[in-house]
Amino acid sequence: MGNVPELLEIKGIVEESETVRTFIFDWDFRREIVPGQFVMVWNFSDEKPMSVSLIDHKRSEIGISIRRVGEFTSAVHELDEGDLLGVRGPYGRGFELMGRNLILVGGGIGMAPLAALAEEAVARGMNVDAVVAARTSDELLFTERLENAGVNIHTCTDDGTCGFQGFAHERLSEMDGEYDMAAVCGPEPMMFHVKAVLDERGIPTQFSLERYMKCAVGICGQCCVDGTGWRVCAEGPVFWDHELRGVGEFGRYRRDAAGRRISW
Amino acid sequence: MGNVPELLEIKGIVEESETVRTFIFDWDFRREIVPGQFVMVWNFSDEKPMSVSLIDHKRSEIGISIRRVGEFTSAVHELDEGDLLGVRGPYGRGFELMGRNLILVGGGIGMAPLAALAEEAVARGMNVDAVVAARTSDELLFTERLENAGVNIHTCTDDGTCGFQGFAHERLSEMDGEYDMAAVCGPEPMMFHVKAVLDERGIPTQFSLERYMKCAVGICGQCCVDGTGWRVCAEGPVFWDHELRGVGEFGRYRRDAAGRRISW
Amino acid sequence: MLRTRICNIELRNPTMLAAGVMGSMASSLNRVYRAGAGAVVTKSFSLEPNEGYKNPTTVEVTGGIINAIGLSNPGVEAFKEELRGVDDDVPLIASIYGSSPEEFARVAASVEDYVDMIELNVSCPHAMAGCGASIGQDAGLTFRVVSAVKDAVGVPVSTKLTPNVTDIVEIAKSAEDAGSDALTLINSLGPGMKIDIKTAKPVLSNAFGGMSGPAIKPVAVRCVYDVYRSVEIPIIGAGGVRDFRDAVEFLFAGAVAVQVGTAIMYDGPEIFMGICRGLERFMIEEGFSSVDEMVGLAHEGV
Amino acid sequence: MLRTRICNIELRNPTMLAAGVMGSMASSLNRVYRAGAGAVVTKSFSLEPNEGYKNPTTVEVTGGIINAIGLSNPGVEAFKEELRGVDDDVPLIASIYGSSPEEFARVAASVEDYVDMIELNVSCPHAMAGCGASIGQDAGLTFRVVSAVKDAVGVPVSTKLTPNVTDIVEIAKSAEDAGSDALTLINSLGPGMKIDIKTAKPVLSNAFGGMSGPAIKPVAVRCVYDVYRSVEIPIIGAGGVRDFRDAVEFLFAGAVAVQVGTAIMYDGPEIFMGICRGLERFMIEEGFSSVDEMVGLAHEGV
Repeated sequence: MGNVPELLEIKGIVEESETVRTFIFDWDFRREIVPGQFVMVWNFSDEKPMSVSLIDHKRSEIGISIRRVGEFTSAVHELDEGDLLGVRGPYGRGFELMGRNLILVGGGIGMAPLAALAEEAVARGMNVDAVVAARTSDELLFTERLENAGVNIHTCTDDGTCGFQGFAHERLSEMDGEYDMAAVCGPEPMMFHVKAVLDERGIPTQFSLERYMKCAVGICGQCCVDGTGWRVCAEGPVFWDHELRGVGEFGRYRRDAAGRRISW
Repeated sequence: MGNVPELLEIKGIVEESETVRTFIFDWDFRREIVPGQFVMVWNFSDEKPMSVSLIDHKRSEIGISIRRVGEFTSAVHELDEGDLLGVRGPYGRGFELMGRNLILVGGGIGMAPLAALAEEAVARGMNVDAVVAARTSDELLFTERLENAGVNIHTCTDDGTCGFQGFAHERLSEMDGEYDMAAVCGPEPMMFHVKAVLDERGIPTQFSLERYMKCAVGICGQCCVDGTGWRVCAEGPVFWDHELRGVGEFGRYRRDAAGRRISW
Repeated sequence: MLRTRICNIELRNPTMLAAGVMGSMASSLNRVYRAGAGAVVTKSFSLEPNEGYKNPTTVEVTGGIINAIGLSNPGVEAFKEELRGVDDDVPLIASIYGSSPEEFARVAASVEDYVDMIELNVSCPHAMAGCGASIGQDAGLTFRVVSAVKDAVGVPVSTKLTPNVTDIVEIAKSAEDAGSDALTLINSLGPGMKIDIKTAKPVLSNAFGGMSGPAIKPVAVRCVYDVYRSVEIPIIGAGGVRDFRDAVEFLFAGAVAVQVGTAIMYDGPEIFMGICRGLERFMIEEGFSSVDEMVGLAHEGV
Repeated sequence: MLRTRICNIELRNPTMLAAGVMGSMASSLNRVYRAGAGAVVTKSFSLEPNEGYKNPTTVEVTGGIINAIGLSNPGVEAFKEELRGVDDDVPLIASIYGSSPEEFARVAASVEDYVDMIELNVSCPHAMAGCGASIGQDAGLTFRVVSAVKDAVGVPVSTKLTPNVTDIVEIAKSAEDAGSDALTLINSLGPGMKIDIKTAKPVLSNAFGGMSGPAIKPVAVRCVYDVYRSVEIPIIGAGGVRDFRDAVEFLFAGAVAVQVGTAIMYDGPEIFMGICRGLERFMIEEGFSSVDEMVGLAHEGV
């Protein structure tokens, strides 16, 4: 019966950028978490899905990275070490790793699950390249942490304030490494363009999708995607490129809390 | 969730006497049964506790022996091989075995759990003597089966039609073997007298009690005994002699379905 | 062997997706049908869009969950597009709700062309005032809602009732008297609540939520059994069905079909296939040749 | 730290043995008190002896049991002997039932000298016609029963209510209006039923039985929470308590004490000690110095 928020104390807070903080919790790894899975975070007023951005088996810690964008995230940013948050999960299907050479493409807060994945991949002896994209240099995330882990970072900003000036898929087009697989997370329009590039090069790729979540346990139907009807909370949030071929809404629209279609 | 009647097919029926039949069922011994435990038997009209009289691990069978005395038992006696009965359990605390030399004292249908116990004791290499008592020779139970198992049988009938003429405690008084323990089951007045004899000789003894049962899962309170308040279905039905010291009603009264005291 | 019919709708088997579960879009409804359901019921929708409650909307409890999603839906106009997207071969039941008989009738009339049946949700235990269980707890209001819908549409109508009443038989009879073609029994139980003990706060944002899952099955089976003795119209059973044994209990109690909802949390949509295969095997073993033969058997000789 | 009081009865801790569980004789009531309960409630008894229903009277379901024992008891005269046998230091609550206000009053009056409180069972879901829940489902009848008993006795009276009503708050208020000194919430749920699928027969001889056990806790907690907002008298919580966390939920919802019943099936009477130790540890960790501080906390800031 893990589908009840467990109250966890915030053990540490890392300022990742002006708008992003990582909240660290002790975690009992008898409940296994893999990169790409998410937890539901309850601040006693609202509850939202959050990717796990740090999985540290040695210290028995996990981290979730939250960007301040609205009421819920702002309220969580107000919290201090020692404060409590409700956490249930983990939920969903995470990333799989295969081959030796991995390319990651992350946009903005989309780097969160990829950071955890990168460390896992390095630990397994893989070579990891990462396109870390953001609108502007201040919003580039986890670059130091990933460099320390041994990841080859390629930054990319819309405004050119750091690294390549332009979009992630443009930066990606310039990279000619041989990759066994790719993992992508970021705003869906970005992923849509990145997918086109990777499809062309025939690189098997996993994408992490985000949808409005209610139950997170696979019944409410809120996060189902057209046209396969897959539940992002259960069959996802990570999907292979070939699976996304059946997901007609990918890159086109999502749904709001009422179930209305919202174009990207 | 074993507290639901499981429908078992009657695999065989053994005529033990004019009024007693043993009904054999296949049993999945992942649900362990030990001698002295009982099951609740449902004939789709009523449900009663019945001791297990046969526990055969090799053939994966159990047997319950039922004496025809009233509406329920008569209805069960009408059943044939292939018919169904509901069985839930086993319940309660069974017999424990210790030492090398065991004496059993069984009266009438009270021999049922002792028959299973005798075979278990012999299988463990114990020497087993048994006082098998009944009102008359036709009602002596399991003598052939126990002789085959290697038990030394001492029959005893009220009317002298077989073996010693008199009561079980009288027969017992004449036996001078050295016993490490005794196990007794039969009408409670009989057990009361037998207890006096065994107490005098200082032989540790277990008695199997019978009380009106409803839930059999330890909550309804119907089978609790004065003065300890033990539940015969949970702490019993088998009690050690020293435990019975606290059971003031032993040998004096039991209770009916309404909870009224009924003297023996 | 599993084929059956209810209100002249042919079903390949007697299982249905319950309302409120994976029923917000054509894609998921189609998926559940392909996974083995005999029919699918949409998530309840209404005239206007509704965002429902803030999260948390669901929390697990012993034997199931409690939820207060709050009837979120994009409104009937947007929902029509989903109904249109459901494959032609899928027996489709629209679950609708409203705050007045007239509103129920308007929603029903505007979708009847797209569906095989309409299920009236007069029993949601966590709806806003005037909707949901506040209707289904009142025999007179239930009667008026059913009557209004029956006047407005030609497709069969099933009324889904709440167990959270003193006497469900009374409500069932008034739905029947008003012309309901079938009954769906039961909606979620309670409601219940879960309080977090570290913070002393109710976990659900709505504090209360309807209980569903295996824990409510005994109550659901009793409601079906009880109502079966008092009405003539067919009953669709719902509440805690997780395997074929549960389905058999509902059929024996008097249901002609069973809905499956919360159990999808444990076993995914593939649960429908599992229930159907188990049911078929059971029928062969026990010598039943049709679902109809099983309906109401528990009433014989009682 | 666990000491508390209800209606001026001192309790060493806020746990009680629930009615109908190990409560038929002085010996078992004494035993449960020695095992750690703060008070004990007898099995319900009536003017005349009653054998109750034929077996099966109990069957397990997901998250608990359903039972229809049928209020078996030896009648008030025989039961007095049990009441006399309960040790002096045991806070003793007599659960009684009857088929009319006068009968309730007679039973109450004849035992009030032996007990610290009387609990009115107007809520047994499997009682014969005229007794049990048929009273507690009717606000007027409930009022009359409570009034009659209050006129007849001086000891405090708690009225135990059924959740199987459309609006438990209404019934609770009528009990309060009639002078009930406390409320016990809730009696068993449903009722529910279990059908054996090999024989198509209801397992319980009475077909229906009240659900109890962990599965009903969310409904019980909600009833306590809901009623707490509408009455002034203390509430004794009951329904699915199995560990100290459950007890805390009930206290936070508004109960001043909790009854434990079905969980004895899982853990034996020693469960009371376990709940009390857990509760004490929890209170120390969370900085509570008395049970009173916890009562109703879930209502703050909602």
